[in-house]
Amino acid sequence: MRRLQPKKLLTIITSRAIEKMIIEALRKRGVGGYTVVNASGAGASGIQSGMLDSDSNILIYVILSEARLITLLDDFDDMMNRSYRIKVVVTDISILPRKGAATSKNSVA
Amino acid sequence: MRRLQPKKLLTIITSRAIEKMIIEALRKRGVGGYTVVNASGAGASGIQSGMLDSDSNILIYVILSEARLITLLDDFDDMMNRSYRIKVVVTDISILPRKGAATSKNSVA
Amino acid sequence: MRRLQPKKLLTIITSRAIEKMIIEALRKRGVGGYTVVNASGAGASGIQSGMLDSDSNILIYVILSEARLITLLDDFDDMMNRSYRIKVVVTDISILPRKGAATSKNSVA
Amino acid sequence: MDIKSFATLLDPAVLFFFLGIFAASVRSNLEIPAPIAKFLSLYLLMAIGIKGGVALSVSGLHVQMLVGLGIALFMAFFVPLYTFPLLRRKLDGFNAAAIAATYGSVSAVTFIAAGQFLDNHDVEYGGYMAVALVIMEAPAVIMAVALAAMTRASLAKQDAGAAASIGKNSSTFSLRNILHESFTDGAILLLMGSLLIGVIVGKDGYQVMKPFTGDLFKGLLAFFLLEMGILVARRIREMKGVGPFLIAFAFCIPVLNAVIVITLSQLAGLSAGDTLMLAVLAASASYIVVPAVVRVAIPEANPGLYFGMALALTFPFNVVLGIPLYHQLIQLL
Amino acid sequence: MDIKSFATLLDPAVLFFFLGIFAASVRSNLEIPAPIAKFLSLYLLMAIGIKGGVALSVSGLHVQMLVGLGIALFMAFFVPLYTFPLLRRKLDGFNAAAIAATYGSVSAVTFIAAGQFLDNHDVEYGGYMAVALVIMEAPAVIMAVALAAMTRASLAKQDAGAAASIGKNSSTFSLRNILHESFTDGAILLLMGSLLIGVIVGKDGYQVMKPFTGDLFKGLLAFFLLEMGILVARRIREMKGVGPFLIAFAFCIPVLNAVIVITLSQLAGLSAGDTLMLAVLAASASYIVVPAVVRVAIPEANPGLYFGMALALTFPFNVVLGIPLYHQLIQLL
Amino acid sequence: MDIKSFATLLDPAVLFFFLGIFAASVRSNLEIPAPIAKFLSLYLLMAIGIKGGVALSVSGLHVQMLVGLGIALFMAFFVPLYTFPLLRRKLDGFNAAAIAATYGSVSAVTFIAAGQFLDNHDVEYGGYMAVALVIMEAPAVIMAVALAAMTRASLAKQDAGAAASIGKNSSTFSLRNILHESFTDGAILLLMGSLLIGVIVGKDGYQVMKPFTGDLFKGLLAFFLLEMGILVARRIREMKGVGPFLIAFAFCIPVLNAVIVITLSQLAGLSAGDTLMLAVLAASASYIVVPAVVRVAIPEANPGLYFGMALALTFPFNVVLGIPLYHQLIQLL
Ligand SMILES: Nc1ncnc2c1ncn2[C@@H]1O[C@H](COP(=O)(O)O)[C@@H](O)[C@H]1O
Ligand SMILES: Nc1ncnc2c1ncn2[C@@H]1O[C@H](COP(=O)(O)O)[C@@H](O)[C@H]1O
Ligand SMILES: Nc1ncnc2c1ncn2[C@@H]1O[C@H](COP(=O)(O)O)[C@@H](O)[C@H]1O
Ligand code: NA
Ligand code: NA
Ligand code: NA
Repeated sequence: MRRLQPKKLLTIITSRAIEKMIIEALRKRGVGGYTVVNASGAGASGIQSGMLDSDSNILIYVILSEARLITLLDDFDDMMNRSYRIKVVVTDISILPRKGAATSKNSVA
Repeated sequence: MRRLQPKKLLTIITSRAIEKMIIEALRKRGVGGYTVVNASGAGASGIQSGMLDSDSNILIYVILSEARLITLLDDFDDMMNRSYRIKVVVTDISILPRKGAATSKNSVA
Repeated sequence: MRRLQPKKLLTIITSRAIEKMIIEALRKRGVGGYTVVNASGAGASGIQSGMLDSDSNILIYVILSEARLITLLDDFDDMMNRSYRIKVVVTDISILPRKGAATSKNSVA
Repeated sequence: MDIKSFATLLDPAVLFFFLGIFAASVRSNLEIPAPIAKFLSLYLLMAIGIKGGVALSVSGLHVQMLVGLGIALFMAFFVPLYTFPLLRRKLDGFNAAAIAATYGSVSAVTFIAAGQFLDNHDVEYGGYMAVALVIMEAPAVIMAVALAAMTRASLAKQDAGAAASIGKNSSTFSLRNILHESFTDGAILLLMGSLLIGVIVGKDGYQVMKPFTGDLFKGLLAFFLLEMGILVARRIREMKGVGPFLIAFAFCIPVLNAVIVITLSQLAGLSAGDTLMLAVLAASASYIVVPAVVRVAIPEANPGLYFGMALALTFPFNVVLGIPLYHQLIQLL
Repeated sequence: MDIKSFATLLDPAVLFFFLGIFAASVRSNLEIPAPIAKFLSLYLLMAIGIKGGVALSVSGLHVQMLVGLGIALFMAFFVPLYTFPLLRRKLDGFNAAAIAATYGSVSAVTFIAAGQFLDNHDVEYGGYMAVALVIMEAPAVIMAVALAAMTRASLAKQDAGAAASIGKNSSTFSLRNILHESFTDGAILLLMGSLLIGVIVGKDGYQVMKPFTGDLFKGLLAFFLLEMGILVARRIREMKGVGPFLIAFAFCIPVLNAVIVITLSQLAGLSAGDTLMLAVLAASASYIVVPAVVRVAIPEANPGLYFGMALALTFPFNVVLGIPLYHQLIQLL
Repeated sequence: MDIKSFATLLDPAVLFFFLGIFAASVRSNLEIPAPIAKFLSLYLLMAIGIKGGVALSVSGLHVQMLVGLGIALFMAFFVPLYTFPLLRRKLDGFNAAAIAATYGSVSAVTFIAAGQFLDNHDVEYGGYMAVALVIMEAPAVIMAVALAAMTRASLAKQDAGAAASIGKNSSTFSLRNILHESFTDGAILLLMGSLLIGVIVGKDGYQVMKPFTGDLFKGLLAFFLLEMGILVARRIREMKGVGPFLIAFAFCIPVLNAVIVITLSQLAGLSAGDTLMLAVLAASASYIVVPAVVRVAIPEANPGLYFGMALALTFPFNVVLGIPLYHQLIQLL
């Protein structure tokens, strides 16, 4: 069996209105792969019911290498400094690499 | 760059009918921030297609400190003892702290 | 309080068209519990807007033991060898075990 | 049984129900998006509520109505009362209480199917039937929760060690809580609200709503029944732990309930239309409102049982066979 | 104030708005699925756009129209200009700018409620009102963003250390960006596009769309207002940081804006219907388009304030009290 | 080409398609919620299915119908057969097979656009066209899967090492599997089912469905085409790996297919309406059903190619230029 590869999962929780901005930030760093899920929620700025476009949250998931993560964190740090309301979460994960991709020593088996 | 802060991610998977109860439990412990996603699924109690209100699942995500997590786990433990069908998942995560928030020694860079 | 139990979270990101195949693969290995979330996204094969059935992504979450995970990874490895476009992500998690379930030594408290 | 009764099965909406069953049987990936299915179920409630309210505003109050509602209320209390001990022979108290609640309560979609059946047969029924639908929802739940609390208490006596947490539980779900959960349930509230709005706006005010709540009714119902067919067939395939006893229960109790209602209604001199609607209400089992409330109020019960039986067995039975059967029975009496 | 004005509250759509408020007040779980709510808001924009466009294609251009649009444009610039300094007395520049943008801009649903009110009273209004709705959206946002940029610049002077990142920010959101965000906002674009399509297809081409955009209008509006009622009541409960000053602002500024418009319109000799529509536009505050744009353009402002006030206070005020009140005022003058 | 043919572009539904293209071109955030888009595509299938079925129940079976269906079936087999070797010159066997399947199969929305075009021109076409739509779906997929299996086998010969896993693969996707996937695909099943239901209920039974499936058709189609416009424009922007050869393919093959059908149909003496519908079916490429099946059956192929070409190039080409062009050709012959 192919070995698992250690990666990072970047999860951004934010308002739907900010989505375009985040995707743009990813693109600028050459990240073209991401997954988006609609969400509702609550936080410091009140309830986000998800009913209106001005009132909806999203979760953006990006699987990436640690090196790429670091450059992206700079961008999100900058956005947060400029008061954008985003939650930036990083999780350690492993992935099953694509056929032909280099394998790491880290394995589940 | 701001340093990453270690946190816990509490994920609750349950039926839509139980949502109000969970949010109430969070509120009682002073947790006002959470994110909710609609889901379908299957488990011991059969398929949850998501089509009817009686037949839908949700995922509730809460980012919190370990200290707060422990008190909440007590509540969910109690709910599970009373036979509520909830899945309670804890994941180690790091977050990019808000402007001015205390930083930890743990850093990705 | 009940102690937390270490488990694995298997997350599959793929196209809606592949969902049936994945669920079938889970069933064959005796896994009857899973949670599915609708998603959109982008990747090597372009934008998946979520608007058409041919154009939608899903996230499938499975909480399982490491032993079961290993057998499943074999199946997904095989699918990836046969060129199926799936992202297979593994995360270390802990869960609050059900009433009466065996507890591990690993505890959050 | 004459053939005309079953001609109802050629109603386009019912045909789409069969299409849904067929689709899920051949494991098709046909599926209505979940938010649409939920919207359709709200739409149907709004439509029958407002239609019932307008009918009430025209008919006003009358004695037949009180009699009809009396029978409805009686059944809502009586059904859980007689089914609980029956179910206790095979099941623990929690599952018995949950199933009793499900069958004591009602299914709005079955009610709608009966209404369409009567429309197809040009038989009229009172607008107050929507009121019967509302008042039959809660009593069964309340009784079942009381029965479950008794079960919890008797278990606590047996097992003093668990008493603490159980005491906490029963205190958490007081009667007040249950009443609140039942009456503020979205489906009930929308139905009651639409009924009231129908009464307020009356026949004239209704005209502007009619293209939506009236003209589209059959088409949207067809879509909803398509999805219901899919759900039913999928559930049947996955049914676990529902043995012969519960299967027999799911098919016989509806008929028994209908027979009781038909007998009472005929004695009380209700019209054929009203009798059928009441019989169908009593025969139907709740798979939307009650299961959602019971998940919170009787968490010990297995939704696979009470939800599965109501949705996968009793609902299609009533829609396909029950309604024409009860109609025949009324004709015979 | 005579009673007939308030009879509008018996419009079924408005009654469903009250039902929504009631449902959320008793903490019911009643909820329209989110994608349906979003679809309904797109539907309403499409419907009023196409209807307005068809009306325009019939009426053609005329002088009254230019006068009316002139008043609309004036208010869109004037409202943020006079409310900003008012708000600055209690709030920082960012929140003041954001709230000024919200109140300078408009709410399509409030506009629709006014249109229904006039329909109920058999008062006509010009198709060009949909154009007024479009042109009042952007100016307030542009001004508010300029005001926020000034605030940013003056903060930067105070705190030279932060200058770098702030410089970056203001450069990121140039006027060009804001104009782009405002005019390409989905709601605006759909409204403008539908308006144009209405003009192109005209009265005849509209016939095929009418069963959808015309006949269903009231029913779908009722559903949407049901959800709006739920959102309003929930927000009121959760309102944080909105003190007496802002509450007074949320109720008084609409009336003030309406009074200004009514005065100007009467001087200009506009019809009663056009005057009411313009007054309601000026009185309304945006809770869909502007908050979405402001989140990007003035991230420092708290959505809890500008969104909360527009949605939970000013919107229900206008729908329930404001519209009949402004109508009375017009009658008196 | 006369102007009247292109007047179809002033159909409100087509105008909303352009609006969608415009919105995505200026990077607007306009978007129909995904579950609504999926519902609309189910609605359209249900509506054309039931309409076609009712038409069939009136017209009954006749010879022209068999001829028309014969041509449809021939094209469904012939198109993948002649396009595959063409595509192989530039592409590997998997992508060639997938694209051949896409173009051999059909697009229901293009079919609907052609129906609207004929309605606008008061030209009639047979109800059996919905049957043609159904029977043209599967053959191309089956052939393509066979071609892909051959490619897999020949690769396995070259690379004996990979034989094991490849053997497993081809065994997993037997013809039986593909047939099952194709015929149980939700879209096909809903279309076939609705067709059958239309035949069963006939003209009278249809009346109750008409306000939904008939009267709303244009309005809901407009909404769906708005979203399609957005999808098309976004895809065009993101198109990767589609070079001049494939672009030429996406525009020329539809015309060629249409010309073949028109020639055959004229020889067979089919009516102008039937001829256009068949030509459009042959010219259209599937972007909903086939891509979903091909993802499972030919995973080696890149959806960016087969899905992108069908959606972003061939679909808008047919809707905007193709349909009026084919209509002109028919008139000329
Ligand atoms: N790096 C990534 N991080 C998160 N999700 C991804 C990533 N790459 C691809 N995806 C998801 O996987 C789907 C298929 O990817 P692909 O096969 O690369 O086109 C995309 O539509 C995304 O939803
Ligand atoms: N502690 C938390 N855990 C999970 N999600 C959160 C948390 N706090 C905020 N959120 C999400 O982030 C969104 C914006 O939060 P805020 O900026 O605090 O209003 C909320 O609507 C939630 O969806
Ligand atoms: N092993 C699992 N992994 C992920 N989700 C699960 C698992 N088991 C159950 N679930 C989710 O939890 C819900 C309730 O499960 P249950 O109480 O076992 O019926 C299911 O409908 C799934 O959404
Ligand atoms: Na019952
Ligand atoms: Na305003
Ligand atoms: Na074709």
